[in-house]
Order: sequence, then structure tokens, then C-alpha cells
Amino acid sequence: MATLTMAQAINDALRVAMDADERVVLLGEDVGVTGGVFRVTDGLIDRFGPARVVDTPVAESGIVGAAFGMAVGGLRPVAEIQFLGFAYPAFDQIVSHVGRIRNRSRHRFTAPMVIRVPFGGGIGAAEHHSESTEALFAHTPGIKVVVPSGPRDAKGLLLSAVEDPDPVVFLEPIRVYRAIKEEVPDGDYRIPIGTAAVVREGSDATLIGYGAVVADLRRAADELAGRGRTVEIVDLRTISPLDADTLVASVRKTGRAVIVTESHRTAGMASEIAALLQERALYSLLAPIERVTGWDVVVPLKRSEEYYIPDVARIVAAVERTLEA
Amino acid sequence: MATLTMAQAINDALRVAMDADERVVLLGEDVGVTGGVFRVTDGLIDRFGPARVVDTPVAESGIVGAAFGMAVGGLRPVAEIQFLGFAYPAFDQIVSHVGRIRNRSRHRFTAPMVIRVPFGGGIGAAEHHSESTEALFAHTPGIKVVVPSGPRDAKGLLLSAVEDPDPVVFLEPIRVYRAIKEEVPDGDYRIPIGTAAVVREGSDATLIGYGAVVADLRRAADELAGRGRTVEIVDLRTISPLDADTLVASVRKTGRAVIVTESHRTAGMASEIAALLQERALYSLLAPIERVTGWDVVVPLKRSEEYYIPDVARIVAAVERTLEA
Amino acid sequence: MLRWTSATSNLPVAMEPFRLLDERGRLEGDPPLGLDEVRRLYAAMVEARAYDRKASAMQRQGRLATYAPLEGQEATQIGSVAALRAEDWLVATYRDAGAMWLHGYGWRNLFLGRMGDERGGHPPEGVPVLPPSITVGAHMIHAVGLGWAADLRGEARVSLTLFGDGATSEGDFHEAMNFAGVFRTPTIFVCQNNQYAISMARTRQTAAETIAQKADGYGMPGVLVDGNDVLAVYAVTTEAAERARSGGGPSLIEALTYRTGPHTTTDDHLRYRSAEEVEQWRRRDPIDRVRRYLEGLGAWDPGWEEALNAASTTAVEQAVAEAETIAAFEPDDIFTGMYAEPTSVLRRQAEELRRDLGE
Amino acid sequence: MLRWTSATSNLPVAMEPFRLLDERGRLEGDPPLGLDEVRRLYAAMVEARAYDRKASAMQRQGRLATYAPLEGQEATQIGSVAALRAEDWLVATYRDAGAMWLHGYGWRNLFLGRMGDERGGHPPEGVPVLPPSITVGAHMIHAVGLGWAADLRGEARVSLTLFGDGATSEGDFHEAMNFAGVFRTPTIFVCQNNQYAISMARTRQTAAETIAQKADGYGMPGVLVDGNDVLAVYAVTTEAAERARSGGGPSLIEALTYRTGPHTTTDDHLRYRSAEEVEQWRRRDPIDRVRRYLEGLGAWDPGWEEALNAASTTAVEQAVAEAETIAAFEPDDIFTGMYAEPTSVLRRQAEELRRDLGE
Ligand SMILES: Cc1ncc(C[n+]2csc(CCOP(=O)(O)OP(=O)(O)O)c2C)c(N)n1
Ligand SMILES: Cc1ncc(C[n+]2csc(CCOP(=O)(O)OP(=O)(O)O)c2C)c(N)n1
Ligand SMILES: [Mg+2]
Ligand SMILES: [Mg+2]
Repeated sequence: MATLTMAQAINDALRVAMDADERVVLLGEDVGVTGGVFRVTDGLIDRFGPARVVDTPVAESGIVGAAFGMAVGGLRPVAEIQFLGFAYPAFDQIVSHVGRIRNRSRHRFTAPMVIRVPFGGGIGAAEHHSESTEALFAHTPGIKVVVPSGPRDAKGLLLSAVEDPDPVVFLEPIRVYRAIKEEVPDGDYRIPIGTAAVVREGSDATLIGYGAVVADLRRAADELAGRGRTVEIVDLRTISPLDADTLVASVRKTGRAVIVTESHRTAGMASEIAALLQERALYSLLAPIERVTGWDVVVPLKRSEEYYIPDVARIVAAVERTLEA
Repeated sequence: MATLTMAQAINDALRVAMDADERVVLLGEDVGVTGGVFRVTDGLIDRFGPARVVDTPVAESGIVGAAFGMAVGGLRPVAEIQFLGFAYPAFDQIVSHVGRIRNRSRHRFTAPMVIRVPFGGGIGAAEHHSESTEALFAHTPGIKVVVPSGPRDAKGLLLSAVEDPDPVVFLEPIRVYRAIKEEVPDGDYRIPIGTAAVVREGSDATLIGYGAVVADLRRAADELAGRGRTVEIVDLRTISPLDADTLVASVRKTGRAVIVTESHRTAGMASEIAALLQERALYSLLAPIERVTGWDVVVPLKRSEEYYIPDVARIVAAVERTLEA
Repeated sequence: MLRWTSATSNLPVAMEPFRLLDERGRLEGDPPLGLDEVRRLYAAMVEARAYDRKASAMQRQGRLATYAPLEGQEATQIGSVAALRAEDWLVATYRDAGAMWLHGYGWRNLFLGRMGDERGGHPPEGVPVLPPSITVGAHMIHAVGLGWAADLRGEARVSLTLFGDGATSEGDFHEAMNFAGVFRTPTIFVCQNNQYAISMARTRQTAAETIAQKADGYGMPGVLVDGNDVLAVYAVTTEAAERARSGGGPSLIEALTYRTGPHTTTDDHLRYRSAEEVEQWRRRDPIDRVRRYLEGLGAWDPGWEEALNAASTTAVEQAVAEAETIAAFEPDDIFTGMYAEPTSVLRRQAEELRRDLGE
Repeated sequence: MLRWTSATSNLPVAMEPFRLLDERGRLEGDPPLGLDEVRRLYAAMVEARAYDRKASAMQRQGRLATYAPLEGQEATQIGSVAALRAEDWLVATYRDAGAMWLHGYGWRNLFLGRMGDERGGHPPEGVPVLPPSITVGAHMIHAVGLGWAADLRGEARVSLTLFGDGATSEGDFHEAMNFAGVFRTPTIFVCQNNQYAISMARTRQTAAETIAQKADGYGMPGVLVDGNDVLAVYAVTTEAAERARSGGGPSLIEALTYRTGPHTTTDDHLRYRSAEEVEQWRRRDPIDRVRRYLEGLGAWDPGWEEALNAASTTAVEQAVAEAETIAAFEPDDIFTGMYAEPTSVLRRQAEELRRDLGE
């Protein structure tokens, strides 16, 4: 066990994966010599050489498309897109090819690959550097979408992703990279893709989120505990496929749900979760499910980003509303 | 009034717009000399010349990006992407620039433009030719997303879109192009963007959809009428911004809702609508809201497409379920 | 000697396409192949044409969905792929049935795909041919990745990608060419310049005189070749494959050819080009040319031609029969292809579909 | 005479960059500008550097978010934009404050943008400069569309776009160049080849010897110019602008330069290059060179330099003060920028935010 930041835990996961399987190669902008703009791949080029840790030209479609070809050709590429806002040029490759080759060829060709993407706001970054459009990927068939909320999960989920027979979009919340330190097991260990975690039990309401938001859910739960409310927290960890059973079970128990995401609201993950909860738990609902989300606006820049990203106060207020309903 | 197909009505709308405003220009693959693969722009190059009806190289990002520049530069471009499955290469331009220039420049620069895109399945087309991923655009801030269900609406909505001060993605359901003929007013007339239409009144349940699906809703309603059920039909016409008030009013009245879309389910428009209905009409709901949608799989090819696209039987069955709940 | 532009010397590309057989089948240089091999290429072109005509006919009968005919492009498709080894990767498009078949994909699969059956995308084990790319442009970088992977795995496999003149306008063409150049992947880019992208003439697709000259912008050799001359296409592709295999990196080949039919079976090509133009190109038919060449050498006779036609018909008809008698696609099958194991979400949706179908 | 590659003659691009002032400020050709104008360009470069250093300093003090320094690239930014007319469009990047300012964008706006305030994106009315492009690659086609629109509207405006060496790898570069070539839009593509894209050296960005030679693939003239020579940059851009304005279509200029600072204020550039290399380029400083030239002609003296510095400081400090004292961004403002009129959805969300803020 070592105490690691999420950036370190991901670095560790990549090292473990590359040590174990020489088919694992990394490619992306600045992943090699400088070790990535967040230093997540720091030192890997020294250990594995430039043939396996590849600095690429500035071309996201090329990165994903080449990684796709590599995957079909028998490697296990882990591509990095520098920020989620720069994944859109690769969107066609992801939607039209990465997520489809298995079905298109009826299992004859497959693309076991990971696309790692730092995402989310909260650090007052420049435009395009705070995107939280994970729903676009969750809406896309044929890929899985994983979002760790902390170091331990990040390592275990990434190792599962690298070994997954299908392509995984792995979204790394930027503001968690260095904010949370945790004990992280050494060596190889896995957290299964597709299973949510009940990270706190409670009975008054269910708080649902993933990624950076989970830390805020914990803070909100603490604050509510001070007011005598015990809320359950579900950390989704995988947003596609959604672990519906865990969500439904929790909400059937508590009768109230607040879903928190940083993303835009319309057709976001909060909408998906609310839709499926009312489908499968309507008769348990004691109040409307609340969506606490980013708005349907471009993520504001530093000076007004605070008005966009859900904070603890907004989360607590939403829980209070459901409790009063 | 003339009796027109939707393809003809759109052609008529473009002619009217171009006659009225010389800033309106068309560009896209094969829109000129052949008049488009669906003949929607037939004859326009003869009337307006190749400077205003521009056949472009095969480059969707270029088409949208150039149209964007034209719009900022004072024109009113109407770009065509040949099929929705080929819009993904242009996704970055749409998300990162078309939908953002107004906010980025605080109204100093704007992109009044239309992106016309044939979409949807039901004709047994090749892969990528049956996409119904409208939710990706509805999730994107700064654009509007319009989907006509028939010739009359198509013309009135397109004329509104061309004149809208903001960018509009205009999705044209392929299987409606020639399937429905309607009386369409001559000359210039508008249907406002952002308002849904209650196309049939009823009291037992609300059927919600847009585009090609609306014809199936009508058929389902007819069938249900035969069984003594009167269902209300809401044709959204615009999916971003959603006309929530109309939806909420209808469901508060009927207490039951079935949302039908051709798109994938996860984080699709049906999820959005279900989420907002439970938010604002929970206490009126007599049954879980049903989502009748395409599945989270690649749209199947001709031989099995029927298993993917919601049909009248699936819609009727869903209504029956909500009535029995 | 072929005249490639060179990555470093920045030489202008030759404006006259490289050619070995003129339009009347007369040899203009050293034949790269012996007579038997030329006869095999000829036979392959004949069979590709038989498939192509059958497919167009079936489309008219409603037995296939839209079909993109290849007639006129046989020399490029057969000549380029003939230069590959069995283990080399092929990444081609909706119009490249001839190329894919020659590399082992199977007519049955090609028919199945055009019937709207995903199982057409599953070539026999060991056949390194991806299902045809329907999106224009995106697949070339896949060939780059495949070649790159082979390199990293220490395999001496090259990858060849076929694409049209229109595809060169997509951003993905650029990124693929650039990656291939930078990483010196063993990739052969073969542009079938058939003069049109649907209705758009090649002259409006790019302001460059040739597509071959684009190679220079990527530090890669490029060559212009007569795409209706199967020997010339074979020769340049062989050179490119040798270069790739020996660590010399990628090449761009522009094969000048023409589709003599419509873009697809739903296209009315006389809206954008004249019957005379089409006729002119028909006179440069890639199959005729080789027949004349063989005939001149006494290596062709009507009996052989008849036998070839009969054999082609048999092969194609048998493939049709196999495709048309394949087992039904079950409702569940639309879910089972997506992941190695259906996800929880898809399992639930499959149940829902079964319920809706009253199963 | 400049040596452009020509769209039709397919001539190799000159490998030696075009230059008018050598590194010691000695004239190598005919000066394209009179002394007064050269002094004006010099003054502009000095002011751009003052802004740049102030911005880096403020970033260290936490008063600006990440900043991308331009030091070393002043000649390319000032020289190219100086060749424009006031009504010409400029579409540039996060590193191009000097260029944008010279064309009227205003230091205040540039500071505001880096402070994380959307109002920085609103240049004064009539100033045809788009907010800086933060995405790499996507903006060049915007310049194509702007030039195209001007053409269709019968305006004699050209558009100039600045971009880096890294940006040439994006598919959007290719599509922009290709559209410009095909539609002969009045667009000047100016690549600031500063040798790096973050940590990626230009030599690994593309296997082509030069970026200028890529022009040939689009049927467009290209030229390589010493990007640290403001006179040379001015001269080639003037030629390109004249060509564009007179219907001659687009041009590609590769300006060889160097950023002597880090990629951004969070980058440690000595991880990927040596201090010696940086030092070597510092000795080719674009401002020094002109000072020596002016000095040699008796057109520079320390008093003038001091006055310039003082004026630059005043202008920059005043802009800082204006930016730092702008009214607060109200919560509602995050909704009001999105559409001409807030949509029903946004009106509701704005209410919700007001409720959450307890208003
Ligand atoms: C990304 C994308 N855009 C548009 C299309 C529609 N489309 C199909 S074929 C074609 C023309 C392609 O021309 P070319 O590359 O020359 O190939 P050819 O059809 O001539 O063989 C177009 C535009 C597509 N399939 N994919
Ligand atoms: C589409 C996109 N991909 C990646 C990035 C991250 N990024 C910012 S600057 C940069 C390097 C750009 O290099 P270059 O074009 O040479 O410009 P320079 O920074 O040297 O001025 C990268 C990769 C981005 N902003 N946009
Ligand atoms: Mg073609
Ligand atoms: Mg650079």
C-alpha cells in the first residue's frame, strides 16, 4: 500500500499494465518526454522506451484512429486525449469505428483499447478545458465509459479497462488528480467495470454521482448528518453500462434521490438516471427526483465558473427539498 | 397551397429563403449539380447559380467550419451534411465553435446558420445511414435542434431556422421525405422554433415524439381509439430548447406518458423528457413513464432493422402497460 | 524505373502516369510478371466484373440494398492487391469488392453485407481484411495503426488501404498520411482516382494538379500510375510493398481510373457527366487491354474466356445462394454483437424486445 | 524576388528561408518599408513584448490564469498583421496577442480573457478580429469562410489566420487549405513554426522537410520566411495579401521562429529542450535585429527606446487596470450570452440558480 494521488495511481496502473503485457502501448500528445500535461505518464517513457510510449502529432482523430488500428492488429493501446474538449475531433473515430468494429464484423475483429481523457472543471481553466460531456459517450453504443472518483478506484478501474475485451473511455476528473490522496494497493488489482459502489449507507435519501462530484456528495452528506439526516451515496464508477440495480435498490429503500453531475443538464446522465429510477421505482418515490447539474451553457470561465459547477450548498438544498416534498 | 412531399417542401423553403435574402447560400456535398442525394436541393443551382449553391469537397468539418466563417462574416449559410452518420467529423466545429461564438464574444460575433441533416432509419440503408443521435446535439449548448415530422412543419420550421439569429441543426427524417404528402402554404410562412404541437387531443395518456415517429404515434392512437382509448399526441418539433410547459400540461392532464424515439435509449431525448416530467408532474403520474426507443446498439442493417425501430405494436403495448399500471 | 517523388529531394511528381500497357495492350516497358501470372490477374478481373454485374442486377431486382459498382476499376483493385502477401492487411471501401475478394474476403460475405446482414462483415479466420469502410476517409488511419502494430510486434506485414479521390479531402486522410510519415509505418496508400466523388469532379475536389503530389507534404514518396493498367499498378504497388517491408515507410499511389457506372445503383450519373465522357473511358477498359496483350502473345483464346466466364458465374452464383440461404438473424443477435459479453443494460433491453415480440 | 512555389508549376519550395535583415540587422535586399514604418513596427514589437512580460508576471502573481507567452515571435505577429488593411479579418490563437492587439483587439480584452472573463472575447465594434482560438486547428477554416463571405458580398477584404506548427497536423488544417484552394478564397495562412507544439519538436510533427511545401498539395503557393525578420514577414504577407485581394486566391507562409519561453506558464520547457538551444535562439531576437538595423541608420537612440518602453508600460498598465476593475460577472450573465434571447430552458435554469443562490 502506498498513499497516492489519483495522478500517481493512474501512473502506477499504467506501469503495472505495461510491465505485465507488452501489447500495452501508450500514445498521445506530450505523453512521452514531458510525461503528459498533468504528469500522469511521467517516467513511463524512460521505463518502456519511445516505441511503447509514443508522443504523437497534434491530431486527435489520428491518435484514436491509429490506436484503433493497433488494437485490431493485436495490441492493447491506451490513447490519451489531452482534455475532453479536444476529444471532439476524434468523435467520429470513436462513434463510427471504435464502438462498432466488433458488431460490424460479428466478433471477428475487436478493439480492446482505452481512451484516457482528463475532464471536468473546477480549476478555472481556459475555454474547452473544463468540459463534462460524458453523456455523449454514454449515448454511444459499443464502448464503456468509466469515471473514477479517487486514486484507489482509478487504479483498479484502469487495470480492468486495459484488460477489457472492449473499448473503454476512461474519464479522469481533473480536479481530483492531486486533491485526494488515498491508500492504493500495490501491483495488480481490479475493480470491475459496470458496478456502482454504495460508498455510504443511509436511509433518508440517495445521493448519486461519479467522478469529482463524489467528494462533494460526501461533504453534503456530512453536513446533512449534522442536521440529523442520513443519506446514502452511490458512486457510479461506470456510467455505461449503468449499474441500474444498485441505484434502484437504494432508491426503493430511501424513496428520495438527488442526482449530481457537472455536465449540462439536457440529455445528460442525470436525466438518464432519473428516467430509469421513475421507471423502476416510481411507487417508492416520496418526492420528485432532483437533478443538480451544470446548466445548458458553455462552462463559464474562471470568474463565473462557481455559478456553473454544483457545490455542496446546492446539493444540500436539493436534498432538503426532496425531504420536504 | 400545393400538395408537397417533405423533400419538396424543404426545397420550396430554401427557394423562398434564397429569393428573399441574398445572404442565404447553400453548401454541401452534391447539393448543386445533382440536387442532393435526396434531391432536396434540386434545381436550386439553376435558379441561384454555383456561387450560392456550392458543391463542396467531401469534408464535413470543412463544410461546417466554412459555413461558420461565412455566418460570422455576414451571410446566412445553410450547410447540408449528407447523412447524420457523417456529421461526426464536423462535431468539433459544431460543439466547440458554432454553438459558442456568441457567448465567447459576448454577442459581438454570431453564427446565424442552419445545418441540415437527413437522419433516422427505416429504409434499410447501409451502416451509418440510419443514425438517430439527435440527443448529442440537444446536449450541446448554444445551438437549437429542430425536427419536423411532415412537409408543412418542415417548411415553416426551416424558414424560421434560416432567419433565426442563432445556429440551428435541422434534422430531416429520411423515411418521411417522400412518405407523407400535405398541403403546404405557398411563399413565406413560419412555425416558431421552441414550441411543441398537440397534434391530437386525448385524455387517457400522452404520446410524445418527433420526426418520423409522429406518424407512428398517430397510427398507434388510431389503434387505441378502436379500443376506446383516447390518447393525446405531442409532436415536439423542436427538441432543443424543449417546450417543457406543453409536455407538462399534457401529462398533468392525462397522468400517463409514453415517449417514443428512434434513438438509442441511454441519455437520449426520451430520458430527458421522462426526467423533466417526473420533476414537474410526479404527483399527477398514475404510472411510470414509458420510454419506447431504439436500443443501445448500432442501428442494425436491413435484415434486422425492424427489431430496432419502435413500431406501432411496441407503442400500443407501452400505452396499454401504462393504462394497466 | 518508376518515377517516385522523393521524401527528401522534394522532386516534382511526374504528371504523366506510369504505364506498362498502353490502351491497345502494347507493352511499353518491362513486364513485372510472367505470362501465367498475368493470366491469373486477368482471370481475377473477369471474376470481379462478374460479381459486380451480378450485384447490380440483384439490386435492381430488390435482392440487394444500394450497391456501389466497381466496373472500370478492376485493374487498380486487382493489380494493387496482387502485390500483397497473404498476411498483409487490407483496409478498403464500399466500392472495393474486387480487391477484398482477391485477398480472401469471399463473395458470400460481400453479398451478405449488401443484403443488409452484419454477418457479411465476418471474413474467414486468418483473412486480414477489414469489413468495407462506409464512411469516407476514416479508414486510412486504421491501416496505419495496423501496420504500426505489425511493426511493434515484429511481424513483416504491411497494410494497404484503398480510398477514392473524394476521400483525400477528409481531414482523416491528412492525419493518416501524416502519422504514416512521422512513424514510418509500413502502409501503402492507394488512391483510386476514379474522377468523381458522387457528382463532384476530381478537378473540384482539390486545386492540386494531382493527388500523388500530396505525398510530398508528408515526406513520403508518391507516384501517379495508370489505374487501368493492371501491370503498372502491380509494379508500383510491389515497389511500395517492398519499401514498406524493408523499413522504408509508407507510399502514396494515385491510380488514375474511372467508374464507368453510376456512383451507386440509386445515382443518375448522367446528371453530372456526359455519355461521351463515359464512352471514352469505356474504350480504355482495363480488362480489354490485358486481353489484347495476352492475345498478342497467343495467351488468350475465346475458349479460355468462356471457361473463365463460366467459372466466374459459378463462383458468384454459389456465393449468392449461400448468402440467400443463411439462417435468419434472430432478434437477440442485434444485442450480442456489441460486446464480448452483453452488458447489464443490453441484457435488459433484449428482454424488453423479447417481451414486445411476444416471446 | 520572392520564391513562392507555384500552384501549377509544381516547383520545389526554397529550403532557405526568405530574409531581408540578417541576424545582425544588416539588410540583405530591398527594404519593403520606409524608415518611419520600420520604426512603427519596432515600436509595436516593443509594446507586444511589454504586454507579454506583464502577462507572465501577473500569472505568477495569480492574477491571470494560464498564459501562453509569445516572446520570440514578435516579428511574425507584427510583420504579418502590419500587411493587412483595417477591414481585413484576423483569426488567430491563444499565443497571438501581439497580432490581435495590432489589429485593434485591445490589451484590455486580452487581459480579460486570460483572467477568465468572457467579456475579453468582445473586441471593439468594427475590429475584425475573432476571439483567440483555444482549440488547435479548428479556426483556420473560419478564416476561409470569412474570406469567402467577403468575396460573395463583393467586399475586397482578405482574411489572415495564424497557427502553429502543431496545428498543421490536425485534419482541420487540411480541410481549410483544401477549401481555400478549391474556392480560391482570399485567405493568408501564416504558420508560426516556433519549432514546438508543447513538447513535440517540429521534426516529429511531420516528416515533410518544411511546412511551406505542404502548399503544393493544395494547388497553392507556399513560401518559407525567416519569422524573426519583421521586414521579410511583412514583405511576403504583403505579396500574399495583394494576390488574395486581386483574386489570386490563398497562400501559405511558413515563418520560422521560436518561442523562447515555456509553452504556457505551467510548462517546464527544459524537460524537452536544452538551455543552449533556447539561448541560441535568444541571440536571434527579432527586436534586437531591427534595433541594430535602425541604429545603423541613425534611426534609433536610447532616449527613444526609453520613451517607447515608458509608453508601452503605460498602455499595458492602463489595460490591466481596466480589466481588473471591470464590473462583476453576474450569475445571470452565464445564461445571457448563449442565444440572442435566452431560451425557455435557460430562463428556467437561471431561475433555479437564483433560487440556489438565495436571491
Ligand atoms: C464521412 C462521409 N461523408 C460522406 C459520405 C457520403 N458519400 C459516400 S461515397 C461519397 C463519395 C466518395 O468519393 P470517393 O472518395 O472519390 O470514392 P468513390 O465513391 O468515387 O469510389 C460520399 C460523399 C460518406 N459515406 N462518409
Ligand atoms: C484540438 C486541440 N488539441 C490539443 C490541444 C492542447 N494544446 C494546446 S496548445 C498545443 C500545441 C500546439 O502547438 P502549435 O500549433 O505548434 O502552437 P504553439 O503552441 O507552438 O504556438 C496543444 C497540443 C488543443 N488546445 N486543442
Ligand atoms: Mg471517386
Ligand atoms: Mg508551435
